[in-house]
Amino acid sequence: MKQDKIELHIKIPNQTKYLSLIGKISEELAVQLQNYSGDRESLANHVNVVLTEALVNAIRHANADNPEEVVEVRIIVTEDELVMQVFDHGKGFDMNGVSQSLPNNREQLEDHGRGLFIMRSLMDSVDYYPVEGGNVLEMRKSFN
Amino acid sequence: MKQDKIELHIKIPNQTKYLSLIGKISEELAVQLQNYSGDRESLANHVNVVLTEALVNAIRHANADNPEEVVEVRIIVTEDELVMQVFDHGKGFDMNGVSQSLPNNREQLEDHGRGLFIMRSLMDSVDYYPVEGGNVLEMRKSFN
Amino acid sequence: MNLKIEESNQAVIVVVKEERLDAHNSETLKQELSRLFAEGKTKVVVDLKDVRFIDSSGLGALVSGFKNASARQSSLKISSLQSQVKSMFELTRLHRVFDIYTTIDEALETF
Amino acid sequence: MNLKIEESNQAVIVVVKEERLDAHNSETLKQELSRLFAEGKTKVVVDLKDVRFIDSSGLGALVSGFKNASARQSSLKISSLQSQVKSMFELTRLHRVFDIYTTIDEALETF
Ligand SMILES: Nc1ncnc2c1ncn2[C@@H]1O[C@H](COP(=O)(O)OP(=O)(O)O)[C@@H](O)[C@H]1O
Ligand SMILES: Nc1ncnc2c1ncn2[C@@H]1O[C@H](COP(=O)(O)OP(=O)(O)O)[C@@H](O)[C@H]1O
Repeated sequence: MKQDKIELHIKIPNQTKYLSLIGKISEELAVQLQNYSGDRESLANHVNVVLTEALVNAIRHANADNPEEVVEVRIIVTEDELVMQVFDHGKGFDMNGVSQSLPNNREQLEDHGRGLFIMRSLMDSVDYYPVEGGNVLEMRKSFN
Repeated sequence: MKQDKIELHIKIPNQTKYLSLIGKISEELAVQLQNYSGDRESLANHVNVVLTEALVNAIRHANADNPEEVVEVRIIVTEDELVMQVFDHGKGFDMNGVSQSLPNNREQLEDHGRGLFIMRSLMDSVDYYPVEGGNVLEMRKSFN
Repeated sequence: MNLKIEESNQAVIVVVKEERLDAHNSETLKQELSRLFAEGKTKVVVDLKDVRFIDSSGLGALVSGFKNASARQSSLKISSLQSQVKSMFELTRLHRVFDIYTTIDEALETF
Repeated sequence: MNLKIEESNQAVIVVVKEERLDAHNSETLKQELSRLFAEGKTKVVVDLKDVRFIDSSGLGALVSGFKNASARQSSLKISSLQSQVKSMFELTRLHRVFDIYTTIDEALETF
């Protein structure tokens, strides 16, 4: 038998006002994941958070807040995992060069720099690689 | 300036258990439609209803309830209209041959045959035409 | 599908405990209604208080129950429509076919 | 962004009337906090009762307010975290940085 699979692809203008739409759509998907063994409400929140973080980075860092740019999100749900991809049209960056730790030191408590930490903490894997016309940030979460 | 546009494309297994997912996603999209001058809550419900009707026809009539088939939905939102397309892989049918009236006669009150009536009533236009590999049912609703 | 079935005097109350009554779950309601009338029940109320969304298949299950009832000199009444469900009855003119009440109790009083 | 600002004795209460505190609206909160401390307010409570969702930018706006307060010998307290918001504070260890209270009143009592 073929595996059940859901594929969602959405393109939005490069504007933060669309964050909540993507967040809510991803939550609807997550609460339906019957194969996920953990708490589906938390998973829904986590998916909403990590997609928001990835989208904001694409909108602000990669696409330089240009409102006429487009951001693309792809979500694939199979029987054993959830894959989320966010495409940007920027020059890319070296994700491994970004510190894995939190910017919470007493001397230098920073008001930014927690996005990748959050994505890495809540997902099983986070990758960033070039594709035609830009780059993709890819996050995976297994259901087992 | 380029027009703001949202494009959503989703593929689901040919199973009615995914109706509510598509319905909810379409409602999330509809409540965000800032250019719609009417009541957005009703529009959200209407979009949910007509997509459900179109999907059920694709799942049952066109794809003959085969759970391994795939149904595709595309939703495009521009500044002045909402376009929804449901793709099936069936042999197609003559939509103009389907009665425009309700099957509510006292002698023959039918328990089916209201789907196209509902789609035609709630949307500005409903078309059905062949595309490569199948057919598409296309519904449009203008925001003015 | 989640249905709560209660007996009250001579009547049977079928409460649909679902947010959606659509092509995915309406077949169960249709069969349950058919079973009740076949068993000889003559007074049935279907309560839709929890239903926020109905499609043509959901309406069809109710029409099927209504036809079943009529064929057996029995009656099917409907109660507690939320506004979006009510507009689907109106759109399809089925509000003229069914006896629709605001609450279960109002429906019961009219038998 | 929807903020409700109240004064109570010497303190200012900033109630965030949004379901989401994210990169789309957190800049307004950041600027409002900055304005309050620049005006000389020394006791500020940010209440998040209505906030169901927070991202790193929302947390960042609060960190910015906290730094602003510390630099001026003032203080910023936070109240009424919903569970998913609370877990974001914990994940980013910011629950050790901020003074967090269950209600606005509890936060006020500690000034
Ligand atoms: N898509 C991207 N394109 C370019 N640079 C990026 C991208 N995503 C992240 N970065 C870089 O990585 C840094 C860390 O990102 P993050 O942890 O999300 O924190 P923040 O965005 O708050 O600075 C950013 O400041 C930015 O320099
Ligand atoms: N995608 C489709 N492929 C083939 N036949 C279809 C399709 N959609 C509708 N039909 C035909 O049109 C008829 C009327 O459809 P509809 O008004 O939705 O009512 P119902 O589906 O309840 O019969 C169906 O019974 C079916 O024969």
